[in-house]
Amino acid sequence: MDVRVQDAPFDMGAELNRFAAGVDGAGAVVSFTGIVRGVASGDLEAMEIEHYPGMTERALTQIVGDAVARWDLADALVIHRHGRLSPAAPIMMVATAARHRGDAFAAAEFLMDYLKSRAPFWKKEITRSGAQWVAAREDDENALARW
Amino acid sequence: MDVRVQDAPFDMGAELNRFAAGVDGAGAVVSFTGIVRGVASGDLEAMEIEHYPGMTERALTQIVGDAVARWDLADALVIHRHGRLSPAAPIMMVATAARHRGDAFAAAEFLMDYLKSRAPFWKKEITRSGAQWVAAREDDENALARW
Amino acid sequence: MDLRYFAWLRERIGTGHETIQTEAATVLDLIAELKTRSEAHAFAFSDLAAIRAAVDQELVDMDAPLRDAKEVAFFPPMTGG
Amino acid sequence: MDLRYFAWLRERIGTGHETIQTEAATVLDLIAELKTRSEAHAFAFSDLAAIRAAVDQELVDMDAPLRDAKEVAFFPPMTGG
Repeated sequence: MDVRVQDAPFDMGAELNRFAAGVDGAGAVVSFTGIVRGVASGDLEAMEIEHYPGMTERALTQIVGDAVARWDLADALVIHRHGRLSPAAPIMMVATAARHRGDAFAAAEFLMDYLKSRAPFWKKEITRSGAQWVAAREDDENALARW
Repeated sequence: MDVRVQDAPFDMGAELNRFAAGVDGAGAVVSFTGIVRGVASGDLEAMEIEHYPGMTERALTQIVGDAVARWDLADALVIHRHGRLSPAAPIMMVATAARHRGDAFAAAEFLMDYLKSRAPFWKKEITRSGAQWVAAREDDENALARW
Repeated sequence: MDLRYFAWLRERIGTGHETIQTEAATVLDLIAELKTRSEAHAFAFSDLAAIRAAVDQELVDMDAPLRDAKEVAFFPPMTGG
Repeated sequence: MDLRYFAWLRERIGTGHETIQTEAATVLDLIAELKTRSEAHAFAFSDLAAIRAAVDQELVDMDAPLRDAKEVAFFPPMTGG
């Protein structure tokens, strides 16, 4: 199990390979990567991600622990960046490994749902015309109800 | 959309990076990788994967087309190997990209469920004590009912 | 008509490909006819529940008509992924 | 007690950190007290539905007791991932 909160960029492909290489015996590996996408106005210059040092690591470790307790996982990984990110940069990724794909998929979705609404990160979109905090989506809060 | 059926090994991390680089505007990328795992007896020497050339590509293209029609996807990728594979080698991967993670996750699971039960691949486990065709899991057939 | 066999069906029959002349109207009719070709065929087709069929590379039910089918394939349930 | 503010709460209040003496019994009591500190505080805490709180780095409800809390944080709903 690995939780990393970092300012530095990461290479999602290299991370996926490293993760998969470490889970001998697990036939199913699922990854999710969140990427800085454009805004409707089309002029996104950067995404700034603020977080709550200390609580962030604590919350993510708790969420990963919950996933491990609930599904039969060989391993799980969470990486989340903070600071200033460029368009098309990976923001974060989760990866799960399990013997069967059902567990790997469910745990990855669970990790994402809880990470979205329970880990203390806040995104701010910087465009040429100004800066704006991203609003939480009601869908994201509602997604927790299924677990 | 890309469907590749190949004898050659592939680098899942490199494929994920290439896929993600091509889906500008999609914030969510999901991947599933199936890996040759050990057998209970612990002496797996190789996995041989037979397929039905022609029908394989046709079936996978149909499945990807169904996913694209059903979810709001920016792109989808399927790679599946055949021939003789070593333990811990990636067998196949699917990747999906979408604006929202719900679509990316659902489409990836759909692709996997249909690929498992509707694409003409057959696995044979080669151990020191002999060779055995992998039996289809009833769970895999049942998984289709949810779509 | 071209016949294709895969996985343990191929191994039991001893070949992955054969060409036959047939008037069989459905997949089931064809199987009944194939079972008379050899003991290997009869053995390979002994448990229909474990067999799937494709007509011209489309998965079909066992009672599917053959009409002008060019290629019929038999194989066990798929195990890819 | 250490107070931490994040995202637009931090911007509205004008600082991410302040230390106060308080006898507030619950998070809600603490907010009521903070709103009297300055116009910026009053503005930042004007819409409680848009605010989340953590006590000693655990997310809590607004009526949570503060007891011996060392650190209380306020922030908008999270938007990571």
